[in-house]
Amino acid sequence: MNAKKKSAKSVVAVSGPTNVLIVGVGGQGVIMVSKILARLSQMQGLQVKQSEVHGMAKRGGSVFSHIRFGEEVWSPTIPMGEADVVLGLEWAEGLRWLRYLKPGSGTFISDTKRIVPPFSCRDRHHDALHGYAHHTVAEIVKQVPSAYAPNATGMAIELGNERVANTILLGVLSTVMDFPAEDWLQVLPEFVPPKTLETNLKAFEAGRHWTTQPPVPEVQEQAVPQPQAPMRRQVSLEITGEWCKSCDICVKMCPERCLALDDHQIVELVKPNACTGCRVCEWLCPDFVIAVHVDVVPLEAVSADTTTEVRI
Amino acid sequence: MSKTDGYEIRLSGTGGQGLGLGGKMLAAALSSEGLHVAQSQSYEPTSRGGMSRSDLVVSRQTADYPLATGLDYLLILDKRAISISEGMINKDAVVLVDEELVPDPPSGHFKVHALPLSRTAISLGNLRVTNVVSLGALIALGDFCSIETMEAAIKQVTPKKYAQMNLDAVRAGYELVQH
Amino acid sequence: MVESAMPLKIRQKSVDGARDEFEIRDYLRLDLFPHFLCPGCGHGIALRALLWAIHDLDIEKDQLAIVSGIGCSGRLSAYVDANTFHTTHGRPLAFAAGLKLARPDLHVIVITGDGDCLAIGGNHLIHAARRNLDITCIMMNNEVYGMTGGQVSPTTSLDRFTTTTPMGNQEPGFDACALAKGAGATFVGREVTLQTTALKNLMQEGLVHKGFSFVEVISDCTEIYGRKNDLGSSPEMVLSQKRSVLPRFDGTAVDKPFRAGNWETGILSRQERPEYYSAYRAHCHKVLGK
Amino acid sequence: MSPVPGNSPQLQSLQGNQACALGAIAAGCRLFAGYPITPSSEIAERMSKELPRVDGVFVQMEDEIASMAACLGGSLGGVKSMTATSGPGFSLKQENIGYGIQAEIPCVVINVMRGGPSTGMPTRPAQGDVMQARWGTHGDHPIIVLTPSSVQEIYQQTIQAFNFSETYRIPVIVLYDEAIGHLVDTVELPDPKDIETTDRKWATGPAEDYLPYAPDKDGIPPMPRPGDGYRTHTTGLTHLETGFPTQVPDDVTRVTSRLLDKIENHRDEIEQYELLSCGDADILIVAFGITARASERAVNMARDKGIKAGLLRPVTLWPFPEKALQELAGHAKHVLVPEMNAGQLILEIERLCAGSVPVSGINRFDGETIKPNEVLAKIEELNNG
Repeated sequence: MNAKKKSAKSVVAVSGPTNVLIVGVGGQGVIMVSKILARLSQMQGLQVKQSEVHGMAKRGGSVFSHIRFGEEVWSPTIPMGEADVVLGLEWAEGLRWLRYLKPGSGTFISDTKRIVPPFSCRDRHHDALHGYAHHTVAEIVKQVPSAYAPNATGMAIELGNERVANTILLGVLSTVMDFPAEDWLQVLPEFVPPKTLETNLKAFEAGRHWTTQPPVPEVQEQAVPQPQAPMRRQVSLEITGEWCKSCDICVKMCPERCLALDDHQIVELVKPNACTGCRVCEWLCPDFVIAVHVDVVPLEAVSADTTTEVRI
Repeated sequence: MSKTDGYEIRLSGTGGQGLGLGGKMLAAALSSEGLHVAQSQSYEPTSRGGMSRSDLVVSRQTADYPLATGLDYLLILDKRAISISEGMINKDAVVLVDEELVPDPPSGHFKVHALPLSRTAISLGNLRVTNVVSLGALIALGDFCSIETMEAAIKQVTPKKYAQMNLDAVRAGYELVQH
Repeated sequence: MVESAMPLKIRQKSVDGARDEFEIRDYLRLDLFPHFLCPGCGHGIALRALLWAIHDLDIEKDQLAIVSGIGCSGRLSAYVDANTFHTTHGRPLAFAAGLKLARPDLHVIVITGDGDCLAIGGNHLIHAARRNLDITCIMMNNEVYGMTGGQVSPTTSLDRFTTTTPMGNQEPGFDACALAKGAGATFVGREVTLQTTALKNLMQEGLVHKGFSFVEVISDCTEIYGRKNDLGSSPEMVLSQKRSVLPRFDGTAVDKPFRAGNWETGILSRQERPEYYSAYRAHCHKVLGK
Repeated sequence: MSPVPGNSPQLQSLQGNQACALGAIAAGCRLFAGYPITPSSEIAERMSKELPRVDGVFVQMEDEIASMAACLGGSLGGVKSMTATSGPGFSLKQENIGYGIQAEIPCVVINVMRGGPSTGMPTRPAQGDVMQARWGTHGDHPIIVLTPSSVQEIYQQTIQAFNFSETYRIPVIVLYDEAIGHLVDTVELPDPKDIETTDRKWATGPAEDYLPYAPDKDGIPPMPRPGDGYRTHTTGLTHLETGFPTQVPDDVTRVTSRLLDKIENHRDEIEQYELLSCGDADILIVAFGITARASERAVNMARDKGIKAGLLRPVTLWPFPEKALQELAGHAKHVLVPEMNAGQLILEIERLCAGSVPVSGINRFDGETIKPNEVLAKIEELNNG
C-alpha cells in the first residue's frame, strides 16, 4: 500500500481546548497513545480530559479515546466536527471517525493498515463488500485539510515488531503538535515495556523522519476489492408463514426491530429498509420459518425497499 | 439308538484335579476311533475345591440322550464325590478309586479297583498329573481304548511343554494295572 | 485481531459453480413440517446449527446417519433428510455404536436429550466416551423431561419446579461435560442456542474430530419448564442465556458461568486418543499378520 | 477346537456354545455385540476370536441393553449381527427386541437358558424362558424362536436363525438350555460351500418412489441400506409405509396386522419339527431341547416294552407347529409335555388340544434335567392308566 501525505501546519491552538481523537481496534495500543498525550499535556501545565471506550480487545471491536487539553476543559468528549486531530491506528477505524474532524483545519493521521473487524461493519453479511473502505488512500487524503497516511504497520514490521506501529504514528503526531520533541522522548519510556524501549524509540524517530520525506509517486492500489459497477446487496426474507408458531423470538431478537407478528400472530417484515440481512432471525427461529437471501446485484436492479419479503 | 450300543464314563473328584482336561483327552482319543462322544461337566461357580465331574457318553452314532444316566466306567479321586454317582453305577461297571483319597469306596454289583494314583503322580514329580495317571489305569482296566490311541490324543490336546510329562503319566497309570 | 478469528463462514450463493449457500430446506423432510416442537423450543435452533455445520463440512446426506433416542430431542432425527434412526429411550449411543462398527464409512451423529443421555442412557454415555468410537453426540439440555410433561431431569437446576418437584428441585444435577470428559471423551464442548454461529462452529469441530465428541447444547424448554418456573417468554429465555455467557471466538478464552452450575461454554476439552474402530481393525490385522 | 484326528476334517468335537459361534460365522454374521453372562459367555469368547479373522467386528458392550441395541444398529448398517445372553440378560434385551420387531430389523439373539427367576441358578439348566421368548417384549408382535436339542443342531439352527431373520426381517431367538450349551459332542460340520445362507432383500429402484415399509407380495418390505440413496426413517413408533409415525386407528390396524401376518402367512416355510415313532402313538410326548433328548430315549425304551409312545419335537418353538400337533393329538390317547419349568409350553399345548385329549406334564425346576427314566415312568403310568 502506498503511503501518502500532505503538508500540514501545527494544530495546537493557544486558546480553547485542543481535541485529539485516537481510534483503532482492540489490542493496537490506542490507550497507550492517549495516555502519552495526556501526560505530555499535563507536563505543559494544561488541563486534560480523557474519555475512552475499551476492553473489547478479545472481540476485535473498535476502541476509541477522546483527549482534550487546554487551559480549561469542561467536557471530556469531543463533539462531532471538533477534532483537531483524528489519529487512526487502523485505516477503516480512522475513516469511520472522519466526520469528527474539524472542517477546514483538522489533521487526519492514520495507518493504512486495514483490519476489518467482524461486526463493526454496517453491512453484517460476511464477505460483504466493505462500503466505507472502498476509497483509496489518495481519495481520502484529498478530502481532508491535512493528512498523513503512512504504512505504519509495514514500517513497524521492518523494525522487527509489528506492535510499535502506534509509536510510529506517535512520531508522526509529534510533528504536528507543539510539544517539544524532548518531552515526547521523556514520556515515551514511562509507557512502553522496558524490553521494547529501544525499538519504540526507533519507531518514534521513524515516524518523525517519515514526515520529512518527499511524497512517493502515486501508484494504482489494489488491496481493497471494489465492485466493477455500482453494486449493492439485495436482501430478501423468505417467510414460511405456515411454520410460524408465534414464539416472538425473531421479533424481539432482530437488532433493527424490523419484524413483527401480524394479526394472525405470524411473523412479517414491517421495516424493510431497516433490515441489514444480518440473519439473526434466521439463526434463532426454532421453526425454520425465515430464510434470509442475500444477493449482490447491480445498483439499478435493487428494488425500492432495501429488503423485500417473500411470503410462502 | 438306545444306550445299549454305547457306554458311559465319569471322571469325578474335586475342582482343580484336571477332570475336565482328562475328559477332553479321553473324548479326543475315543473320537479318533470314530466314536461319538458327548461330554458334559458339572459347571459350578465354585470350581476350586468343590465337587467336580466330567461325563462321557460314548456311542457309535449321536446318542439319543447325551447326559449320563448309568455309569459303565467311574473314576473317583475324592471321597466327597462318591455321593453324586452312587445309585447310577451300572452292573459290572468298572470303578477306579485312589486308594489314599478314597479310603472307603462304594461297593455293590460292580468291581472296585483301588490304586495308588496320586502316589504315582507324586513319584513322577507332579501331583497334578493324577488325572492322566488315572486315565492310563482306566483304559487298562476298561479295555475300551488302546494306550497308543490315548497317547496320540494326549499329544494333540496337551501343550507341547507338558506333553512328555503327560505321556509319562499315562504310561505309568497304564502299567499300574498291567503289572 | 485478524479476520481468521472470525468463526462465521457463510458462503455466498454460487456464481461460479462454487458451493451453494446453506439452505436448511435442502436438509429437511419438508412433508413433515411444521415440526412438532413447541413454540420457542431451543431444539429447533440447535437442529439448524447442526444442519448448517453438516452443510459446511460437505457431508453427503446419503452418508449421514442420525440416531436419536426418546423424548423431544429424539423426534428431531425424523425431520432430517438423511438415514435417520429413532431408537429406544436412552439407547441411541448403543445403537450408534453398532451402526458405526458395521459401517465406519457413515457419519454417525447421535441426537439425545438430558434425560435420554444422562439418566436412562448414562451408562452408554460413559462407555461411548471411554471407547472413543468416531461418533458425535449432540446432547440437548433443556433441564426437563418435556415429552412426558415436565418432570425433573438429571440436569434440572436447584429449586426449579417441575411436575415431580412441586416443592422445588433439591437434587444436585450432572455437569454433563465434566462427566463425558471424565469418562474419556476426546472432544467435549458446550454452547447455548443463542450463540448460533458459535454453536454451529462447535458442532463442526465436533464432527471433524476423529473419536467420540460430545457437544452439550443449552436449549430452552419455554412452554413447559419456562412457564412452570416463570422464566419469561421465549425471547426472554433465549436472551437470558446471554447474561452469563461470553462467547469465545478464539477457542481458548475462559468463559463466564452459565446457569446455576457455573458452567463454561466453548470447547472444554480436546485430546488425541486412538479411535476405536480403526484401532481395533489395525490391532486385529497386526495380530493376525494380515 | 481342533479337528478330531483320524476323521474327516469336518468331524469335530465341539461345545454347544462354540458351535453356535461357528454357525453364526458360517451364516455370515459379521458383528457380535455381547455382555458376559453365564452360561452363554463362550459364544462371545469364540466370536471375539473368529470375527477378526473374517473382517467382522466383536464388541463387548457396557450392558445387555447396549448389546442388543448395538446388534440392531449393526444390522441397520447392513451387517448380519448377533448377540447372546441368558435369562437375566434376555429380560434386559426385551425392549430392544421389540424395537427390532417393530422396525423390522433382522438379527439373531441367542438365549442359553438357566434357572430363574432373577439370578436364579446361573450354572444350572432350565427351560423357563418359553413364554419370555414369546411374549417378553410388550405389545402384540410376531416372533420366531428356534430350539435346537443337540450341538449339531445348534450349529444348524444358528444358521437357520440368520436365514429366517434376513428373510422375514425380524429378530430370531435361538433358545437352548445350559445342558446343551455346555455339552461337548462330536459333530459333523458341513462343507462351507454346502451351507445355504440367505441374504436380505435390499431395496432397489428409484429412491423417489421408495416406501420403506411397503411390503412386496410376500408381506415383507425390502430393506434400505444406508448410503444407497434411500435416506429413510427408522422408528419404534407404529409407522406407516413411509416409515413415519401414525396413530390413525385404520392405519395402525393395517400396519400392525401386516407385521403379524408376515410370520403367520409363512408358517409353512418357518415351522419345523421332528417326529419320532408318532405314526400310531397313543402317548404323544411334546418336548424340546435336552428334554426332547431324554424323551427320545424314553420313547425308545417304551417301544421296547411295547408301549406306543411317540415324540413331537418342535424345532420352531414359536410359531409352534400347530397343525402337526393337532393332527397327532387327534389320534393320541394322551399328550405328555415334559419341560424344565413349572409348566409353560403345556399351556400352549392345552390351548391347541382344546380339551380333545388329556394333557399332562412332567415339570422340574430344580436345576436338574429331566431324565429318560422319569419320562418312561410317566409313559408307563399313563399307559396303565
